[in-house]
Amino acid sequence: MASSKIDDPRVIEFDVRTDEMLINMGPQHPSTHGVLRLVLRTDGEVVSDVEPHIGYLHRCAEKIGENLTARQWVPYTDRMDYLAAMNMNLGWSLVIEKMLEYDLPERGRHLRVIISEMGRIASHLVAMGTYGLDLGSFTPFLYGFREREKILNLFEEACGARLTYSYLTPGGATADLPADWTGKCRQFLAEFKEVIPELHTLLTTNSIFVSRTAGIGVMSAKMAIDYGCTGPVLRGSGVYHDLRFHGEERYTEMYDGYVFDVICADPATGKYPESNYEFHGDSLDYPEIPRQAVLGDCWHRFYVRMLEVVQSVRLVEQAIEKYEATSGDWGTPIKLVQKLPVKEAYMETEAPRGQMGFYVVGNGESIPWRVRARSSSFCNLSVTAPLCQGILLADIPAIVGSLDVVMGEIDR
Amino acid sequence: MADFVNHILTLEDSWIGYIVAALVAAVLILHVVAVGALLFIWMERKISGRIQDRLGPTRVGGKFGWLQTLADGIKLIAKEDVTPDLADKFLFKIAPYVGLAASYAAFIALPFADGVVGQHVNTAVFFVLAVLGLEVFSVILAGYSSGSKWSLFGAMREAAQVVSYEVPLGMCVVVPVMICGTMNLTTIANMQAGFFTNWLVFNDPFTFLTAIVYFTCATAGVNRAPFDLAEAESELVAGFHTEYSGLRWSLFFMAEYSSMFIVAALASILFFGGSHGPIPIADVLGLLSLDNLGSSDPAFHVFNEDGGGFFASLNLEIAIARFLGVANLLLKGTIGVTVMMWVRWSFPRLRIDQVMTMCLKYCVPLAAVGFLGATAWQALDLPTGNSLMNSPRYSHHELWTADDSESTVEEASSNEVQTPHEDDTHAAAKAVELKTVPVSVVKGGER
Amino acid sequence: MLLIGTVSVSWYLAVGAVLFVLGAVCMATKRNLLGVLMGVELVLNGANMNFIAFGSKVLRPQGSLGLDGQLIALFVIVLAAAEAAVALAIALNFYNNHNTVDVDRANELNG
Amino acid sequence: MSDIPLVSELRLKFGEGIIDVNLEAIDEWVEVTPDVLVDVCQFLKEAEGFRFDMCNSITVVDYLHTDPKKAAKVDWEPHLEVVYHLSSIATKLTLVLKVKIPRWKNGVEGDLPTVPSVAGVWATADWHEREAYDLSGVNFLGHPNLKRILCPDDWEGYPLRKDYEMPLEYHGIRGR
Amino acid sequence: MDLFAVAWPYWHQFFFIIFAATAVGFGFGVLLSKNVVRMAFYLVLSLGSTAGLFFLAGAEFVGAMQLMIYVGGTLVLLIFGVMLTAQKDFINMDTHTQDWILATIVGGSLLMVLLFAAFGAEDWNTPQDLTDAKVEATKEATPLGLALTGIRVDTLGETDDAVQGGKAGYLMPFIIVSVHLLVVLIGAAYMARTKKLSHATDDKSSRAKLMLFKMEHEAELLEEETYVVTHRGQSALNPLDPQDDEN
Repeated sequence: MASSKIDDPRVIEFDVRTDEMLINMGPQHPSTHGVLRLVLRTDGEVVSDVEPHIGYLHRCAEKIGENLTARQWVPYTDRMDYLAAMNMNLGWSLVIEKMLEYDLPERGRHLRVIISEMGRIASHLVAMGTYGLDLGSFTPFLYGFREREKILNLFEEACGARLTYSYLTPGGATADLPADWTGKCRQFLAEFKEVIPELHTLLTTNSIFVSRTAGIGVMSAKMAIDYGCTGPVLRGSGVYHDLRFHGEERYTEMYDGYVFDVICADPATGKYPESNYEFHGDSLDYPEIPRQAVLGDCWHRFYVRMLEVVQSVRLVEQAIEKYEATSGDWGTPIKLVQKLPVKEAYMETEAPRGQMGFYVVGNGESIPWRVRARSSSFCNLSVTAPLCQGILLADIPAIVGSLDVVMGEIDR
Repeated sequence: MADFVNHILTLEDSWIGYIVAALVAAVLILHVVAVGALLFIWMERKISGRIQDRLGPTRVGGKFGWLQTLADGIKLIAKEDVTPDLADKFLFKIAPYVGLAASYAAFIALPFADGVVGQHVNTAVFFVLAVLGLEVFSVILAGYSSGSKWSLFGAMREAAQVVSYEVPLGMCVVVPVMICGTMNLTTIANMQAGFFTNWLVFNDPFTFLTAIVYFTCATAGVNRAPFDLAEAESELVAGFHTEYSGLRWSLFFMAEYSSMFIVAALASILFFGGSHGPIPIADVLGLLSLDNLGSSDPAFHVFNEDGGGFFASLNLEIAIARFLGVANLLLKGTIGVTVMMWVRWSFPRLRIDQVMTMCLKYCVPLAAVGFLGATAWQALDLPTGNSLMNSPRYSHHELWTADDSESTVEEASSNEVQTPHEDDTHAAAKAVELKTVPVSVVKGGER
Repeated sequence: MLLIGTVSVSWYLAVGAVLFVLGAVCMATKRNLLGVLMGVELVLNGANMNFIAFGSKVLRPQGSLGLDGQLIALFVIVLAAAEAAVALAIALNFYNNHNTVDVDRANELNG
Repeated sequence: MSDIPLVSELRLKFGEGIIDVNLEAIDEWVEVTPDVLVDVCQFLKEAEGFRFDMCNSITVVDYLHTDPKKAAKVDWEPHLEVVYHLSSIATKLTLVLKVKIPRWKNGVEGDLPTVPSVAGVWATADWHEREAYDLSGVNFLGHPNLKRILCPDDWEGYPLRKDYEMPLEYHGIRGR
Repeated sequence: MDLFAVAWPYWHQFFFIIFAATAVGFGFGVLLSKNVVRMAFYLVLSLGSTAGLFFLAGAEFVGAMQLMIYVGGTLVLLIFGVMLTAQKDFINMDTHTQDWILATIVGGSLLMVLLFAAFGAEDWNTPQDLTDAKVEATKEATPLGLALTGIRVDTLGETDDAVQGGKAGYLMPFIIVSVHLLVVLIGAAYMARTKKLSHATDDKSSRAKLMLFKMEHEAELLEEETYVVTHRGQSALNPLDPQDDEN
């Protein structure tokens, strides 16, 4: 190449000249979590540009919502984040209850905490396992699924389904928990707590895992907020924000009287809250943060999820006690053709993948005028393009996996 | 063998004997490759299943799913052999065979036990390494000819990786070669006969280090996790074999598993005593004295030619000893393969730049340290594993060489020391080299 | 003759000669710079064949070059590796500057 | 949850730009004209004590009754409402912004109504606006990359419009 | 049973024919193939067969080195080069007919000369008794290694000082070659590198960025372009616009 007389600021490195390649990652690709398609512009192994293409799972659930009653649309929320369908049900139930100004009896409130936090554990287990898979480690996936299956067994006992539950409905839940369910749940939690350190050994503290994730895909708190990232992705960047604490009153009152931490590193010290949670007499210490990790990188996003699982276990344990202490009604599901007022309501809940918002516009009929689902994965994924510039090809699964997207929720 | 076949057929020095002998050897090695691959794939499934808290295959072929791989193989044979439109058809079709041929050819020089080897090659160590290195062509050709960008990515990664890792691999291999003073794998193995303290891995701390580095580099050299960048499914779909299907695809796997076995067997020969177990059972039982290892005396052949039929000429004691040796090597190789599987199912995959860093920043310097350290250890004549246990290291004549070759070297070194030199530095360099290179050959008999 | 007689050094030399000529023709005719490079490799191999044949004690116990033949062949192999590295660097440089690997286009030193 | 001071501050700053404020609704909302939208958003994002730094969602609601009988009963003209749900991570407040626009620009069917893009204010609005454009047919002026996001590029029509009809066929696939 | 009674020396011959045929055949493949990747593949096979011939001639170490360095190293490097420059236009390049004619004539006559020389010397063409060849292929790796460090084992018996002095070993060439290799590798790495444009900016595509860059610096570039054109003749290319090659 002729020596340029212009002092070209773009000339940064000296290397063998290679030509640009445009490659399609997905929609059929092992590490795109379903049908995500990323168009990569690469120069050798270095990715210069990424453009996500979505919509391969689009079925316009919002349009369907304009043709069904509020109760009828519950199964459609199941199919959004199909890995945490209970939390989707919860979000939709809460927004309808907000619109109808319906207050849940206390037993129903604790039931919802049990179910939604169990859903969070189940979802984070898949996130953990598939992240291992993205980085080439197969075993954590199976470990995660083994535990998840136990949760699914419990859910199956409660509502009869293993993936799309439609259990929590506006007004309460379709049924109370079975008689000996809480005992089984306690047993599961006891078993599960033994497994958590194993999972940490397999991934969190594994040096190859750390070298693959620490310092990769670093997202500043400002960028995370700007791109609307929520949930563990936001907290992984050190933003202290959890709707279970900071959300609307109608949602936070569900957690009244519960003790748990928001898992988020203090940006000043980089420390996570102390683990003050005990089992078997030993305190469950969180693994050390590796030296290479930077706040907001893939490792921190993963770590936040792993610690949140522990908090969810805490919550479920408390909720079971509270649930058993109460008796009576767990809430009455609304009628199938419940008329909605001429009002509009928007509400967000803290789903495992971030803030899942539902917006309903009523027009006095039982069928809503407009339904809108604000998907957390949708916003989390939008940060892919700016994050994936000037990285190596192998970092793309690491970054996309750490965002933990579910295509059913993005494409809706 | 050839002579024996001719003898049985009552022919004098005929090509029939050679053909039959070659065929028998070829078929035996083919079985190691093919059946070994079947077995290893089954093992991989079973081991991964156990590691992941599940059962693995259970149905086909009885209780443990023995025949699962065979059933899958039959399914693969029945599958359509798809060739993409954009592919370079000729190269696309021939690439899997190149890989299989390369890893198959490496078995030619691999001694399964003392004297049980396809072809005696004097430079067997380098031959095996060199032929294994040819496997990279299959990957490059497959990647290039597939007409898919993912395949090309995989091929480029593999090429870069294999070529880089050959450097530390070669440096590690040189250490046993230097200590034993020969590149002949049979002799290297025979020199480690006796108790396990004779194994080169226990020779000194540096050989121990070298053995570890060798195994790491060998894992990288045959593209096993955590170095399986060329077929990293989460990044490159399936890397170089993305576009392959059916039998051709399974050939890649056969090549992969057989080269896994080769590097593991090479590790066991170079560092872990080869066909000699931790205790010299054959010697203890009186089947074959350690002193007679590698002897070219027909009395120590499995078949003695003067006998009549097959059984009459079978030298049973020697045959059992050889069989034990083969079992030993296969067992050690299988253990090595198992370790590779264990690693694969436990660790995530490294990134390509980390793989290269690993090679250049860690493996090469460590191999160099191991080499220099082992050299110094030999030169300074420090106590080695066998001297600690007071178990002698046997020196052995090579089966196919003239018996006086050993003395030639000895004579050479003694002569050389006395030869006056004009150039002092030249002489010093020679003296150092003299101390290091042939020393073990010279002293082989004493230790 | 070949089938009944035994192989002598001459036969090895003949193979070497054929490889040499093939390489030379390859160098002359190929327009791709890397093709020319491959021709060079063939030529070097043809030459190496001669050294090996002359150095072989198997083929000619008396009067063979002995070790020297093999040593020179070794040096040729090593130098060929160096040569390939440099030639490849030139090829890449040429490709970078001219966007082609056609040697017929390398004519800028023409008067 | 937004406070009265915010409303008065907004009125003071943007005057005519603030069309309506509803503090009785379940979620209080402020309606602004499209002209001042970007300025209002920029102000809200930076306003001391409020700092609406996150745009949760952008929704387009189509007010149109396709049934003439029902259309006669309602008190509104057909129009689109672009609803911005904002929240603040710093102060934990929430606010709803509304912009009313005609269903078609200048009443010409097929000519998309325009709203200034707020993608420059919140990066997340980029995808939300693309989705709104894709499904509801609103042209966000000044958007860096306004193309369909969920539907294929060659899809026709805007599915979340009330008068949308699924095409009979799309590339040989039966639609209805 | 005469047919069956063919003994060892003929095996040498048998393998010689196989290896020689593949070496020469794939050599022709290199010459005649138009596709540069196939050429590389044929070259691999040709050189591999040559290694076989080395083994056959008793030079086992050189044969293994041929496989390891030449085939496993140099040719991989070559294929890298092929892939780095593998654009559609350069994969297949036709040779001009006049080149073919000329090369065939010159090459043919050269071959005649060489073959004549090869079979001309009586000493070279005397068939040897190869019955004991198998045994004779002795440990040559150790003497080779010693020779490289300056110790000639095979000439120890030599009483003539002049001969022994002349065969003093190859330490010096060995060191020279080592240093040479090092220098060459560094030099090659230095030569092959080029300035690369960074693509990691927020622009959508680097093509667009190049356009933008060109627009911004139009005047300067124009000047530079004329400079390039005047000094490079017809093949001059604007460094920032690398697509207009007319091949």
